[in-house]
Amino acid sequence: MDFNDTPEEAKFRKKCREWLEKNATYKDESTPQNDDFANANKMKAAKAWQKKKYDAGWAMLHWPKEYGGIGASSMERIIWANEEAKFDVPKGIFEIGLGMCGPVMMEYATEEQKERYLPPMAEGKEIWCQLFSEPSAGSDVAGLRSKAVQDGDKWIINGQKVWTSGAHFSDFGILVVRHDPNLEKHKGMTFFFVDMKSPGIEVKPIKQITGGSSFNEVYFTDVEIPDSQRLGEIGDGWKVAITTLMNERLAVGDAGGADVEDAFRWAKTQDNLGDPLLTNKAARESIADWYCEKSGLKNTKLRTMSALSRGDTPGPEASITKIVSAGKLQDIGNFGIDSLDMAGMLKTDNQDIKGFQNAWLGAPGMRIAGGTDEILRNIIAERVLGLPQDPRADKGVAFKDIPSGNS
Amino acid sequence: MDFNDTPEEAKFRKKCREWLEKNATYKDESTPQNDDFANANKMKAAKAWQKKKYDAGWAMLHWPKEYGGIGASSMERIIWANEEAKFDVPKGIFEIGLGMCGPVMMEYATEEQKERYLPPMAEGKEIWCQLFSEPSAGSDVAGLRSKAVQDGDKWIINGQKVWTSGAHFSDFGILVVRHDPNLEKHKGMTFFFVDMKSPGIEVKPIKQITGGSSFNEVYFTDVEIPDSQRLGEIGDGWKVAITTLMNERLAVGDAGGADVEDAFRWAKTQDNLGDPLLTNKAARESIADWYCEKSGLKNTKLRTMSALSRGDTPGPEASITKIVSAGKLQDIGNFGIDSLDMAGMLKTDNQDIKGFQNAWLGAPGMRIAGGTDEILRNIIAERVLGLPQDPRADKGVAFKDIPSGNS
Amino acid sequence: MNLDFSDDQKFLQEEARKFLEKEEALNRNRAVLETDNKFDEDLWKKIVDLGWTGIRIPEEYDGLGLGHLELCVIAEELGRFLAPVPFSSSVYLFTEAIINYGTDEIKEDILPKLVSGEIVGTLAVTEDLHAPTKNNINLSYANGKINGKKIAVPDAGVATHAVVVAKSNKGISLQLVDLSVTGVTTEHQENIDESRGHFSITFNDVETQLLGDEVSGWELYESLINQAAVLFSYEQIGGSQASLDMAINYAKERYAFGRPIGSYQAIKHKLADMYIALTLAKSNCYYAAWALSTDAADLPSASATARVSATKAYQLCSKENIQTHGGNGFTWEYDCHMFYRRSKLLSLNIGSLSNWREKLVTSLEQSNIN
Amino acid sequence: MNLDFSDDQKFLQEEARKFLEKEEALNRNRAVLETDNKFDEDLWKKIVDLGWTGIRIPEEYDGLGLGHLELCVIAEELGRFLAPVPFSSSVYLFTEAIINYGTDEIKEDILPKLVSGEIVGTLAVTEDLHAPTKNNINLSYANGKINGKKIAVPDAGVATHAVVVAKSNKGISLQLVDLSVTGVTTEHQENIDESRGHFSITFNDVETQLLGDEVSGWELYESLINQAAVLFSYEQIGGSQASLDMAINYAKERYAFGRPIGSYQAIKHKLADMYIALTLAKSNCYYAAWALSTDAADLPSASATARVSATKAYQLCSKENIQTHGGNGFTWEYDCHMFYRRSKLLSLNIGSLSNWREKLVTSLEQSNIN
Repeated sequence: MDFNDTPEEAKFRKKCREWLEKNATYKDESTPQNDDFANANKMKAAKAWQKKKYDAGWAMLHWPKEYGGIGASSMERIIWANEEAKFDVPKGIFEIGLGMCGPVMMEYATEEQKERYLPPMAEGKEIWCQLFSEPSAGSDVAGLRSKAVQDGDKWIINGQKVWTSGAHFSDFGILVVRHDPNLEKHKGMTFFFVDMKSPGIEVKPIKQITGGSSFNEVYFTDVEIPDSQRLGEIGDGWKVAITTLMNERLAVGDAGGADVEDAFRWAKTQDNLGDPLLTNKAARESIADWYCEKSGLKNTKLRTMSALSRGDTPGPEASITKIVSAGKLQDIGNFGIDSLDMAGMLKTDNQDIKGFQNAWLGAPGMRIAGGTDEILRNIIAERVLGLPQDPRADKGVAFKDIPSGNS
Repeated sequence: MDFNDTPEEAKFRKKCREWLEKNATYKDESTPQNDDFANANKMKAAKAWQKKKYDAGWAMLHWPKEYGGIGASSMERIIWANEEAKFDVPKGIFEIGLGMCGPVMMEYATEEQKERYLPPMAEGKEIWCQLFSEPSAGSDVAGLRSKAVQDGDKWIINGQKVWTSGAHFSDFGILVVRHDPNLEKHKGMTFFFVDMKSPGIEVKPIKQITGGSSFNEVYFTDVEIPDSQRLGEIGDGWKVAITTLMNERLAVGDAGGADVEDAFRWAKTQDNLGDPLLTNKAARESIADWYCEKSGLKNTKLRTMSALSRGDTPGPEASITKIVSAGKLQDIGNFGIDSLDMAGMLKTDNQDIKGFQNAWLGAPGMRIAGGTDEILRNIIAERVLGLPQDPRADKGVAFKDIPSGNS
Repeated sequence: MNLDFSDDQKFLQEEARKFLEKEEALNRNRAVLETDNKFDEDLWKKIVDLGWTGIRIPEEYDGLGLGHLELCVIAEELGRFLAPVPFSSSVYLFTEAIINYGTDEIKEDILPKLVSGEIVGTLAVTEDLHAPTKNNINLSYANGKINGKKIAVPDAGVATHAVVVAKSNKGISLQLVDLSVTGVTTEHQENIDESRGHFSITFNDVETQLLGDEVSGWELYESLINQAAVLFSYEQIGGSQASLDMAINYAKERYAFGRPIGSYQAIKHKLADMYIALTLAKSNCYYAAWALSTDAADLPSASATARVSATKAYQLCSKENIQTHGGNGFTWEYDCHMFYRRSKLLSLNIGSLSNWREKLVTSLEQSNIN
Repeated sequence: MNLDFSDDQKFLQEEARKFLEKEEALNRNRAVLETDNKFDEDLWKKIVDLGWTGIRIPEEYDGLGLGHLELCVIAEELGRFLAPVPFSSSVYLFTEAIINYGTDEIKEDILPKLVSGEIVGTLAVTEDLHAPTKNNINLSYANGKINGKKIAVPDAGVATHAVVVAKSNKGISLQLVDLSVTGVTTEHQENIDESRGHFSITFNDVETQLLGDEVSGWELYESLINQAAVLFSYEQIGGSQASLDMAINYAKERYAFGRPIGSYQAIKHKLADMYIALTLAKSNCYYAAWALSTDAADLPSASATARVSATKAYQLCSKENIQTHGGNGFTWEYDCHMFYRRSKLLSLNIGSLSNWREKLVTSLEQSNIN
């Protein structure tokens, strides 16, 4: 066991850090990190930063050179990500494109399409989104009903997608739709990529509990997609989609927001009934438990990285991150707000209080987005522990005959 | 709202109390109540007390006069039970007979049988047990496999029952067995009562975690039961059994054992790291929450009694009692043991410590016996909240074709 | 033995429910939340017209002269429908303070106007970002006047009067203030549940009337809060029940993988747990209502028990209702979040869960439960 | 970056597992639990023969001269199989105390005999029914002799030596005692997990050898416990893993209502929660193992983190394993209860969960986590 890089890793890390130090500034760790939900300049800054990375070869390290990468190893990607995370740089806007759409294009697009689409994606010039979920297909993504009808060398799409992050500023999207409801549920879907500026696409933001709108509804009315933009065979839509979803569920990480350090710092200064909150044993026990959870997640990540560093495929441990961190986020938010007693409802300029209130308002969404607590527990039970599947009422019949209530 | 008896109720309560004061002594509430798991004199004392009650007309208040009761109302039963609970009298041994077997006999036995069996049951002269569960039929009682084969005017029983309280000292038992595995699961069962001294019945105690043995395995090898001891029609076994089970699940009450008062008293005197445990905010929060649970259960019972007092059928609230109290019992046991730190493993003469250790050892059983936490939550969800049933893999096929693994 | 409401009280509750349903109180709550109104004036007027503000006010002061139990059933319904009105501030707190501690003169002046709606009251205690205690009240009372600032005062935007906790050189006292006089400045403070506005109030040499005496104000305040906790708890169980009902309905109607999500044990058992928490809380509320209505000796522990369990139930039910709704649950469009917000508001308005747990154990110590 | 054991360490762990499996350690544990033996002598001898008692003992004292990491993998396997041997007392606590605090002379005398099995050690600290602290140690040390009584000493029935926490007029000290000398009385004390006997030891003018100095004994004790906590945590995750594995197997094989109980979400999600708790604990143990093996500055917080999460994981896994087994789970016949008992024993042996939470937060305060 050691936490040192191999000589090669150390060399690579040094290279990353040198470039970053030249081109960005370190984060100020002493102030709580609050994700700003709506920020107009964010996009511009993010695109500029992505371009800068791309020009210097840092944008998509593991991609082949011809699409803008340098063919780096998994470990090198992690080292880069670790180092970049220490700097105050805009992130997040390209995650879906680069993390989910890129890999699908890499696997299923033609050579010309890859040359056309991948470099601008890596460069941050073109932004991509993912169009899977539907109003009646949330946890059960394969329950989707948006229709694709073939018409010569093109397809006509009608239906509605939902929970699409970044749809309003995306240039392209990957899309899975049902081409035949008479086939079995998982066999009647086909996968495409689509120009988000196509006629017939309408994007409406979804307002969340937090007041922000990080997601959209996307309506398709007679939208035309050339057959050349089909990814995979007709009827292979679910096979293509599931790879993407696996990428998503692995990528879904820490819930972010107020954490145990924030609770700890706050408890040191906030008084409760005349005593510092940190002298309250109930508060201390909560802080101890949150610290153990946070630490457990961090060390689980380190074990995963160790596996990667050895060239092994990491285990399924990553699936626990969101369950644990989203629950913790909700509890810490609650803890912070309650420590203010009657004044806990008030919005103030205090960054800590903002952090707790954002945590409390945002955590319910974190417990749902990218797989609900319940779906993730099912995944752990079935895929990791090998327990039998739930009985399925949606197999072996035509999609149109599966019970769906009124929804 | 008031907590006063109606004049009639008050009169009846006075009558109960006067008789009890003459014939028994009050409990000493200042010492923790520990259930002794094995006590040789308990049976003798219990029979004597039951006989005394029977002779005075208190044994089975609500039964018709001809079987030893006085035809009392539900409210009068409750008043009697409340008053009796204040006295130090032996209880528990007749509960299954009087609570489950009696009602079944009352409904399904012939007039002669009732005259023969009910009075000795009420008098405590003959003890009854219940033979439903089997090794492969626990939560799923209807999955039972013990066989009954008709042979002229008698039946031959083979198989094994389990979790039978008091089988070793019982005179009779009620029994449900499968007479035809080719019928559907719930249609192939028939119900009997059986003389526990019949040849071919063997009783083996089951040792529990606690070291005690309140349950038995009961083996049936070619046991003969006259057809006249059948209760209900052939094939009606489940219908008869389910009434009994409902009685059980309503009767399953508080887990008993160490409770919040014990934790509170203990926390007042026990020191932790130099401070009284009761000054520890974490301990205080636990005590507050346990108090709210205990109080909530008590007041729920009072609401149920209010409904009875009005002559209404009580709601399903009773189903929550065991879930809440068993979990609380386990937590309180843990709390008490942990407060002793390294010495918490030691058995001592201290009644409080015994209480905590018994709670910790006994609670796992309480979370299972009479319906697991999981089964009870299902019952609440389906019968109280009206949610749809789980998908059933055991309906619409012959019993013998239902998947059962190796069990 | 009758731990239940009377038929008359149940009828009143039924009528209240029908009224709030017909008035679409839930939609009104959304409207208040989404606009700059800090309450629903129209609904409030109708509530006044129904006489609810005078339930506990004696008939000699134009009230209905009913008891706390009638107030409990109304509170439960207001909680169920998230009615965006200053009922808790004006009725549970302000009105009760006047009834309990006002001189005859004050009662004659104030109570009839509370019935008619001319006066709306609130209670102002918090001064900074901490739980108020005997020791952190600094707003000063001297020569019949108060000076200082209160924050996080619910409903002060609509209130005409307030009971203010103040400190003089003799001790803590409760002061009755007319908020329309010169020297009073009320300012809106943004909060997490804008369906019930919160405000700061600054007092600059403002004349007041003393409630009770200048010494035992803190004890009067505590006693007032102990009573009000029962009513707040009823609002909380009303909200919990509504959240549970929403979750049950959704779980029956929403399908995933070919069957209703309510047929999955993950959802079933979640809802069973919500039901359990709610049942415990409700039963504790019934007992506390009895204790309140009879001024029982164990009111402090009974009200704290109701308060702690109702707060826990509402927090659980409102957050797991969101979870049951999946993606829809955390949209602004669905109503789930309105219950989540209100659960927090009600749990803080008279002090946090952890401080009520503390009150409960303190009352157990005083009464020596075993 | 390598937060994992080396291939050699993994091989050692694999061998340990095979050995304990072949020796049917679990059945041996049952045998000890059901008889008056307080440990399994035969298994202990075999363990000594394998050299495990000398893992951390330098080669100059006949040991294997390996590190703490090798001890961690052995601990995990001993925990998995509930081996009824005094390994934790003798190796994690006593041996480490000698290695860390013994003079060369003491080391020369004691260490080779720990390797050969001639000496078995334990640690005696508790004196009454409270967590031991600097202030409640009363066993006296004066003129090279100790007088007093220790209770709840694990494995003292088989131990030949003990490290005893004593108090002189100078302060707290650690004393090395030969338990075979006159003046030592060892008495069995019944406990909840008789597979690991607990004893009281009375010392009547017993000669001792000082470990360290007469002043800083408590700090030496704390430091010893901080190290041992990592090893205890490994035993705890071994037991957690075994409990989870039992539950998974049972859930796959046991049918109810026509399908395996493991296909019901109530069981699935219970097992997922056990897996989550175990994974967090295991990862914290890995980090703590690294901190222990490198004597890192954050060992106190790292070991407390491992200890708290391993204790929580084992408590959860052992109790929910019983629940998963339904009626069978609370029979004596099934093994579930042996893990439940051991989870409690291990969680108390070096101090309760709540006191380790307290240690963790104290260490965070000292290191100032943000």
